[in-house]
Parts: sequence; C-alpha cells; structure tokens
Amino acid sequence: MTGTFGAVTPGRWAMIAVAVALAAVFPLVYHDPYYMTIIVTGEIVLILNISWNFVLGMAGVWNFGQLAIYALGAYSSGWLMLHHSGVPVPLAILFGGLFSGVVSVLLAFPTLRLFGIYTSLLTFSFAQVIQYVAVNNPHGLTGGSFGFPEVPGLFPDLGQTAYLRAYYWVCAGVIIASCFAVAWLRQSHLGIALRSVRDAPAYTAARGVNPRAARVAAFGLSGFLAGIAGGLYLSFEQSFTTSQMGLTPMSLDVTMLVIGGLGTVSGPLIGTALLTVIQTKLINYPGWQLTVLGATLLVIVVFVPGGIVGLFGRIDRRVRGWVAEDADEAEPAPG
Amino acid sequence: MTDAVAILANGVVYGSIYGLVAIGMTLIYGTLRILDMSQGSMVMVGGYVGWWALATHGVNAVLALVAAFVFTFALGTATELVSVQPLIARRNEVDFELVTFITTFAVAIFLTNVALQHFGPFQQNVPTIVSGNLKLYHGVSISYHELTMAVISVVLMIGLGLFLARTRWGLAVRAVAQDLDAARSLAVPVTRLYPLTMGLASALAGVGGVFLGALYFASPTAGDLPLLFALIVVVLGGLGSLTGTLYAAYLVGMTQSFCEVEIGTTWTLPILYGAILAILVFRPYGLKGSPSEARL
Amino acid sequence: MSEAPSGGRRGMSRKSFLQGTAGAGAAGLVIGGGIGYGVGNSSGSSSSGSSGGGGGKKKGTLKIGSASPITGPYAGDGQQMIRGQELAIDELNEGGGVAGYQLELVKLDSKDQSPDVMKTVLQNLVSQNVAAVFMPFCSYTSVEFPIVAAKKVPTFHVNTWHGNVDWVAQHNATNIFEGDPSELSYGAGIVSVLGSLMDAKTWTPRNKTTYIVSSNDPYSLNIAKSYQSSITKLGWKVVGFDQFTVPQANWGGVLVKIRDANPDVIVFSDYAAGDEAAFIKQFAQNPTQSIVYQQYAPSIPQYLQLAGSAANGVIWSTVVGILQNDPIADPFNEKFTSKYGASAGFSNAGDQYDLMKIWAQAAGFAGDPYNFDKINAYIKATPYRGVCGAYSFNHTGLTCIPYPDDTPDPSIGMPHLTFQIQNGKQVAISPEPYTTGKFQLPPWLQ
Amino acid sequence: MTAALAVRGLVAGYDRSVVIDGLDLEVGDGATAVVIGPNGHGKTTLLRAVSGLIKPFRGEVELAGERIDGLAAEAIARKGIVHVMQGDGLFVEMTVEENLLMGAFPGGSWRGRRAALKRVYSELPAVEERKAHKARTLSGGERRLVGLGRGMMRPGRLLLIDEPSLGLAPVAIDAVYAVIRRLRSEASSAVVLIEENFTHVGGVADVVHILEAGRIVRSGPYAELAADRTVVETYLGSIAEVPS
Repeated sequence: MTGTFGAVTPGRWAMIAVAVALAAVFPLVYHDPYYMTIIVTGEIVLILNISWNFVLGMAGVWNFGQLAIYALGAYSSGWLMLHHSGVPVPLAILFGGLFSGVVSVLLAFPTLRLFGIYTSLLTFSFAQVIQYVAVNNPHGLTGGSFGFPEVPGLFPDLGQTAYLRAYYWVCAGVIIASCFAVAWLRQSHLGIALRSVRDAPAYTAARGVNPRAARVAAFGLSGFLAGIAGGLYLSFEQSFTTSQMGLTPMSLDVTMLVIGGLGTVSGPLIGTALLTVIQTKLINYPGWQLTVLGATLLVIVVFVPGGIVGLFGRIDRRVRGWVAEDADEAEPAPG
Repeated sequence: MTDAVAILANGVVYGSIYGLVAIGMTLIYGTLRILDMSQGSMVMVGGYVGWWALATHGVNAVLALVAAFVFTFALGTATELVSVQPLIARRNEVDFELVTFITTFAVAIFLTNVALQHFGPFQQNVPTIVSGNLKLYHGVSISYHELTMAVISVVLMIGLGLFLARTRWGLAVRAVAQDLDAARSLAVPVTRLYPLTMGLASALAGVGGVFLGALYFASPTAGDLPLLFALIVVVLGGLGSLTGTLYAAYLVGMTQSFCEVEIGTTWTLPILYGAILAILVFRPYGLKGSPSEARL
Repeated sequence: MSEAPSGGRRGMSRKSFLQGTAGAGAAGLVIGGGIGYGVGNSSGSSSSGSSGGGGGKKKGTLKIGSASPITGPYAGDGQQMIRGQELAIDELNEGGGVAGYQLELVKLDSKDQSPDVMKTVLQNLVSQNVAAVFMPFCSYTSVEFPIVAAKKVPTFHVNTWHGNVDWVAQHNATNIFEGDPSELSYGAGIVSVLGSLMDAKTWTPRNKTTYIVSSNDPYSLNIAKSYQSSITKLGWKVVGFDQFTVPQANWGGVLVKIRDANPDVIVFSDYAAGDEAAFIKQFAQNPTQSIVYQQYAPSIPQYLQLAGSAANGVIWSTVVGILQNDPIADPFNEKFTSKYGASAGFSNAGDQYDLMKIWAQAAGFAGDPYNFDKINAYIKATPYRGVCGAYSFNHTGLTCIPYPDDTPDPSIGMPHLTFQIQNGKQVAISPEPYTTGKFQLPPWLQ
Repeated sequence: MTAALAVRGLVAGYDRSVVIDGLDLEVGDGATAVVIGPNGHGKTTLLRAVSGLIKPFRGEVELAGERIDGLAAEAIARKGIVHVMQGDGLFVEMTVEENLLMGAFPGGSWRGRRAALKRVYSELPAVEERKAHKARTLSGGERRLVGLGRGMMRPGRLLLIDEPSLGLAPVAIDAVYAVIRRLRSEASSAVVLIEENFTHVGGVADVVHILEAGRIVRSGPYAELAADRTVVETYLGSIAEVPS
C-alpha cells in the first residue's frame, strides 16, 4: 500500500465507502453501554495515536511528549469549558487543539538540533515536567492527581444511548477526516519533504526543501490533533487525571502504534483496535494486562518489525506476485 | 551550617546510588548504543533478592549482595539476549537506539508485572546491611547503612573504571563502544560481549537495589524512581560518558538534597527534569558529552 | 511456482478480485464493528435474572460487583478489601445465601481509580446486572456516579472524600452510600486527641509548634489544612508545611527541616503505607522531641511489618476502623486470620465485610435483591452495628456519622478511632468506650 | 601446496547493490599481493568480505585451505587474519598503548602481550613516544603507524592492509611504507595490500592485481605491470618517481 491517493483504485474507494457506511450505522444496531463506552474511548485513543503516528511516521521522531500535549489539550479546553461557559463546547475543544498545536510547535524547535534518542529524551523530559506541574496543582486548574473538575461535555442533555452514539459519530468523523488528511498529506509536498528529510536529509536540503520548517509543521499538525483528542477525552469522560500522562498509558499507546505498524495510515487503526480488544478481554485478569502488553511489545518489535501492516505488506507483495502470474497465464501457456 | 552539612551528607548518599544505577546505563549506552530502560527493574529485582536472602533466609549481608549481583547479572544477560541480540543486525540503522529503547522498556513492563503477580502488591522490608548511625555535626547524622551504600557504590564504580582501563575484556568493551568493526576484526566476540556488558550493568543496579530496598522497601514498582533519576543523570552526564555520569550523579544528588530542604520535596523531580530540558535545549549533549564520539 | 490452477478464464481476474477486497486504509474503520464483535461475545449480561417469586430455595447465583484496586498504588488496600468482601460472601452463602440466591463476587480492577477506569469498570458491572456494587475507592470527581445512580443499584464506597458526599446530596442519589465519615473529621480529631493528652498531663508541649507533611493530592491536603486551621486557633505555630508527590521514599530533606525545627507535633496526612513506614524508619534514626501522628496508613498490616520497632510510639487515627476487644469484631478477626493467615488490619477488610452484611440484610428484608428502591430505603433508615462500630447514614449525603466528632452517641456514630503503636501492638487510646489502653510517651520522648 | 588465501567467484556488496562481482584471487604463502584499482570499484569491499565484516552474497573464501566465508568477523580474525582497516580504525578515545594491546586481544597472557608490545615499540620507536596519548590526538601518519603496529601485535597468517597511503602527506607515506617493507621482509605471513595506484608499492608487491568494476582484470608481477605503459596510464597515474 503506497498510501497516496493516486494509488487508491476505484475498488478501494468502494471499500472505504462501505467501511465508513458500516461504521456509521454500527451504533444504530449495537447499543450495549459498556462496550460502546469502550469503543468511544478507543476512538479517542485512536485519534491520539493517529496524531502520534503522524509525527513519528512523517518526521521519524519518537515524540514522548505527545501525551503531555494531549493533556494540555484537555486542560486548556477544560479551562474554557469551566471558566468561560459562554463558549460553545466544540469551540473549546478546537481551542484545546490550537493550544496544543502551538505548544507542540514550540517543542519542535529545540528538537531540530538533536537526533535519535536525544529527541526522545527531550520530549520525555518535557512530558515529565508537565506531568509533575499538573500533579502539583491540586486545588488549581488541573485538579492534580484527583482529576479535572467535572465539565458539561458536548451533549449534556442526551440520554445514555444517544450520548454514546453522538460521541461515537463525532469521534468517527474526526478519525475519518484525520485519516484522509494524513493520507493526503503523505503525498503532498510537505509529506514528501518530511519523508525524504527522514530518509535522506542531505538530498532533501539539496532539493530546496527546508527540513526544519517541515518538521515544525509536522509537530504543529500532530499537536493540534492530539489536543483535539485531549479535548474530546475530557468532554466525553468529563474528567482528566494526571495518570493519563503516566507510563502505563504511554506503554499502551506505544504498543498500539508498534503493533499496527509505524508510519502507516492504517497502522494506528489496526493496532488500536487490536489492543483495545485484547485489553478488554483481559479485564478479568488484571495482573495479566500489562504482562501481556510487555511481552507483545517485545515480540512485535523484535520479530515483526513493520507491525501488522508491514506483515500484510509482505503478504501483499506475495499476492502481487500471484496476480502477476495470473497475468502471465492470460498468455497462452507453453505446454 | 547544620543545613549545609545535612544537605551535603544526603546529597552524597543519593548521588552514590544514582551513580551506581546510572553508570550501568552509561556503560550500556556507550557500548551498545542502547538506553537500557530495564535498569530500573534490575534495582527492583535486586531489592527482592536482598529481601529473599536477608529477611526470609537470614544469610549474611555479603552473601546477599553477591546473590543479588549474580542473579541480576544473569537476568541482565537474558534481557540482552531477548531484547537486543535479535536486533543486532539492525545496529547501524537510524532507529536502532529507539527500537532497543522500546524493547528494553517492554522488558521493564514485563518484569514489573511478573513481580506484581509473583510477590503481590505489598512492599517488603529489606533489613539494613549494617545498623547504627554516624553522628556528623550538631545532630546531623548518617546511618552506617547509607554510608556503606555510598562506599560500596564508589568502590564498585572505581572497580568498573579499573576493569575498563586495565583488563583485556574491559578494553574490549571500550573498543566495541568506539569502533565496532575494528573490534570485531581484532577477534573481539561481540555476540558474547554484549550480553556480558548488559549483565554487568544490571548487576551494578541489582546491588544498588539491595541497599535501596532497606531504605525504601522492595516492591514491584521500586525501580521506577531510580530509573527516572538515572535517566536524568545519564543525560546530564552526556550519554555514554563514564566520568560525566559520575559528576552528574553527585550533582543530581546534591540538587535533590538542596531542593528538598530549600524549595520543597514535591518540586525536586520537575526541577531536575526542567534542568534536563534546558540542557538538552541549550547544551544538547550533556556536561561532558559530545554528539558523535564514543566515549567509554 | 506454477501450481496455481489454470483452468480457463475465471469470471473475475485475480487482479480485479483483489482490487475489490484489498483493505484500503480506512478499512480499519470497521474498528467499531471489530471491537464490538471481538469483545461483545465475551461476557453477556448476567444469566441470573430477577425471576421474581417468593422465598423459594435455590434461585441460582447472584452477581455482586467489586471494583477494588487489584494493581497499582493501592493494591495493598485492595487485597484487604477483597478479602473482607469474600469473607462476608462466604458466610452469607454458607448461611443459605441472600433471598434464596447464592452470591458470586465479580472482581474488576479499579487500578488507581482514575475517572475513566472507574467509568469503564462500573459500566461493565452494571451491564452484568450485578445486584450491588462495592467500590471501596472511587474517583474523586464522582463522574462515574451517574452510571450507578441511574440504575439505583445499591453502591458502597469508603472513599472518605467529601466531594463524593456532596455529589450524592446535590443529585439526591438514593443508592450511593459512603461506609465511613468523610475526611473532614480528621483534622479536628487530631487536635482534640492532642488536647486530651495535654488535659491529662500525660504530655506537655514545649512551645506549641507543629510540623505538617502532606502529599500533594487534595485528600491529604484537605486533612492537613483542616488540622492547620484547628490547631492555629489554639495558638499553636505551624513551623513547617511540606508537600510531596507519592510515591516518596526519600525523607532525607524533609527530616533535615524537621530536625531544624524540632516541633512538638509532627502530623503526616498522607495515606500510603510504604511512604509513611519509610518516613518513620528514617525519623527513628535520629528522632526529634516530637509526637508523631500518621494518618490512616498504620492501619494497614504491612505498615507495622515495614516499619518494625521504629513505629513504636506513633499515633494514628482512622475514621473507620475495626474494633478491638469487641464482641462483634473479635470473631471476625479470628475468622479472617484463620482463613487468610494474616491479620485483618484495622480498616478496609472490616468495612467491606460490614457493608456486604448491611446490603445482605437489606436485600433479605426486601425479599428481592433487585428491588433496589426498597433495599436503598432500608439501608438509609436502619442503623447497623458491625465490626467497625455503628453505621447510620446521614440523610443528605448518605455518609456515616462520626463519633465523637458529630454525635455524642456511640450507638449511632462510627468511632473515629485513635491508636498508638506500643511494642508492636495497636492500642486504641480514644475514644471511649472503645479504648484498649492508655497513651504512653513514645520511646524517644522518655 | 595450498594458497594462503583463495577467493573464488566472490560476489559481495552492501544491501542489495553488488560491488564485488565474481572475483577470483589467490595469494601464495608468504607472498605479498597488491590489489590496485580506482576508487569505488570494490577494493575495500573485497577486504571486508574476506575478513567477514560483510557477508559475501556468493562465492568461496579459503584461508590456507579452510573455508571461512560466512563466518563472523571475530571468528575469522581468530583464525589468523589481521585486518588493518582503511582510515586505520583506531579506538580514538583509547591511548596508543591500549590500542596496541587490543591487537593482541585473542588469547594470550599478559606476559605475551607485554612481549609483543616491546617488539612493536622496538620496530616503531615513534609509536612508543606517543604511547600514553589518546589516539584522537595523533597526526594522520602516526595513526597509520599505530594501526600497523596493532596489526603486528599478534602473529597472523594473512595480513590485510587497506590503503595505507590514503590521505597522508608524502613524508608520512614514506614512513608508513618503510614499515610495511620491513614487516614484509621479517614476517612470514601473506599480505594483501590495497592501493589506488602504483606510486608506492614498488619493492613491496610480489604480484599486482588490477581490480576494476568488481573483478580482477589483470594480474602479474610488479615489474611486468609497472613496465606496461598502457596499464599504468590507463589505470593508475604515474610511477615515474618510483624506483623499479
């Protein structure tokens, strides 16, 4: 899968349309509140993962500050929801996205001089500072480790089923939009620039692409989406605690990305879905949730480097070979 | 004055322990270009070995330390074999550092949760190695346990330094850190050297764990804070620089000690991480480090 | 390589076949359906419906939900909680069950009780049609309360957080009971215990100074601040107020300051057993001339094991604690010890045991464990005497009334117990009639 | 008698690009073979494939009759191949003496290594003078000498030397070649030396092979090839000032 629009055949478009349609009608036929809650939470995590994967896959940067950026989106949109109740909630979420985008851009600048593990350490340190400052603010904006004070959310007047459905659709909309945006960006000037910066910095610079601007842009876009995810999370869960930035959610998200396949459009979709199912299945075996997580992460990184998407890619190449044979067979075969 | 003495004494104790944990991380980073996130787990495991030996089997302190050393050495070796060895072929790829960062982190998650299932959530009390206090100045005192811990840390760190400077295998470790191909062409068996290096580093952390267990107890998450501090130390020292790590360990210990007294315990970690952030922004490769050289 | 069947032209070439089905990126959007399918068939709703009918013999099993911390920072508390719940259930089952049902405890992990975890766990329990929910610790934002409030399923917590009680009062919830008083009683309680020591002349402060150490979460801070305001009203001076972030094992810096200040009283308002045990161990190396008060944590058996002899002399209190030398609590303690080979400690095993019994009594009275209105009304109206003393729920927030803080009547108030550790034993020193001994000066003050 | 080194049908390269393409080479016992060829035609790749630093795609490599292709570099080194790498491959943060000691890494006692050290110092007094300095602080010529000295630290069956003159000033080159000549006359091991041109290899080479586009295109004694004007001019610059 090349991931560019140019390669999307009519068959694929039809497939996408069917998938979107199925996803859209799904909550009309399914309404178990427990699983719907998990699915909506999974959708929000997916938005976060798409944002994370974007900066990772495009700029080749493991940004371990992404959860802090996500949290800042939640806190800043929550600040509007709580203290400026005149502002419509969707605008507050959008504000959270913008705020996170700006912070993410600011975070991008110091990473420009660094490479590899240093970038990760810088962003990790950033996340630690944000997390501790939030923890140390128990009676202030963040509510500390006990959580953000209750906010109204997007749909305060809906009943449970309708509430879940509404959030499901909103999140699905954001997911679809961001998937298309990412797919489009990949084959845009910026996307090509970013990937060539990652793979061959000198070549890119020679072609007149400014690698710094490209990376800053990737951070900004990724931060914006992460902030939106944070705002959605806060409005859906009506709370946000500092543990959302902790090591456990980070390990979970990293594993989702790695399992799906880093830097691909469909990787986060597959990884998030798969791990959400596994973690939910293991809810009755709490000790095993993280043990399995650690083992899975290790096995995938070591033995399936491209994640599931990469694995499918290899299978796909085999299948293409198979198709090619078919084309050969159309010719009168000798013998 | 009393404050100053107390800050100094605490700082030395903290610094010695961070040094012991961080120096292993530095050794591994210097040799293998891996930021080993499983070091914290080795502290945790060392604590449990100490508890098992001292509290439940009543063996003497030296044996307990040796047991922790041996066990974490083996565990570190095993960690390398599962989380790094299969990836060695990708050593020269750009993302090797990050991939192994993640695999060792995965090992850490795994070990923490295995400990949780095996030992349960409770903390366990590890007896002190030596009892009693040394009175320093106007009521400032330091326990002999902490003193022993500091001394053994320093001895182990000096020992590591001598090992690297004076022995055939020590030279080989440094050689591998600096030029892998040249070292291999001189018949250094890297496939054995890597697990041994990681075993050695883990064993240092494991010994640290026995001491820490007596101060802060053995528990499944006992390695988390030492890891967070060790990360600060290795970055501050410049990844891969042994001397830098040593300075940084004591600097971080002193800073922590100072923050706790003068600013507030709760601000220690954010201040230290803020400092790291500033250092990475303005002086990206730590106090002693430089970007492209191997430094062991 | 050429084994592929090659008989004639297929209706569809391999290529077009693939084009139709190859997953485009967005195919992952079936995620919703995928998860629904993946998880949806794992555990349906409870098989045991409320089939009504009078008190026949066996009606099958009844699911009771437990959302207790099995992993994470409170896992130590969680183990005690679950043991208390299970002990009660075992007794009830042996006695023939509740309203003809055998009980089955469905245990889910509430981890660090962050709001999202609590919501998920409660949704799960509610969807399993549990007859009651025991969530000893819940979130401090109460955002999960609507899930159980909507169903009116009897729900019990001991979160000791006034914010949760406020939520119940504001929303007129009828089914969310707090099995102990909220944390506000702690601060004034400490001051009154100190006052009684001074009145009895068993201890005299040198210069009326106190040092406060609190973790930076709102619960601990609220206790610290209410203590601060109560004691400063009596003319005391607060010579230090330290905040830390859990887990905190390094007390070196805090102790430097404490030793500088040499206060009359050190008050610790955090609740993590390991942190407090580490503190007292490090304090005991070179103690100051101070009374040391540590809130709640010493109630967990592990605290004594970790702190050892360093803990001798420490006083602590709990707004919910298992009574000692008490005709109701003693059999419980024995049973617990013989079943688990470990002490029940002083609070959470006992309160969970009591609350399970309270629910069972009400459900038995109602005759139908799904007649939630009747059960809730019964619990609210009926005081109960359990292993932790008297439970009677105040009528607005459905929280227990503390004795002696809010009522002088021990038969309706839950005793706010203060203990001192003496020679490795827990001795209740306040309030009467629950005491088992007298306060003694800590060894470092003698 | 088996050759010290025999390479047959070697195909090697990096990733998917083939650099050495079907190369055959034989070096007799105790002989010195010089491989000459333009940049980028596979000289260094050839040495790296022989010493195992890269795995050959195809073909055979024999060291004194024993197949070694496919073995790990450290195993091949233990079998007696000493590889003096291009750009010297010194451990820059280690002292000169530590670098030399690494040359005697496999086996050996401290005493044996001390003796080897003494021998190298007596051969290379310039190196001894700098023995306590970090390799990083040395001049290019000194580094090359240390590299050669490190190669002399243990007895080898086959010495591979990769472009010893690369990047050096003429004076330094002369010093380096003086050492190589001495080494060759004293030691019994076979040598494969790689250079870009004929300029310095006179008096060193028994046989010269010309490597182009991944294959040996011509072989012969030094005198023969050096006398062939077309060869010299086509491939390899001038030999005017080289004594023949």
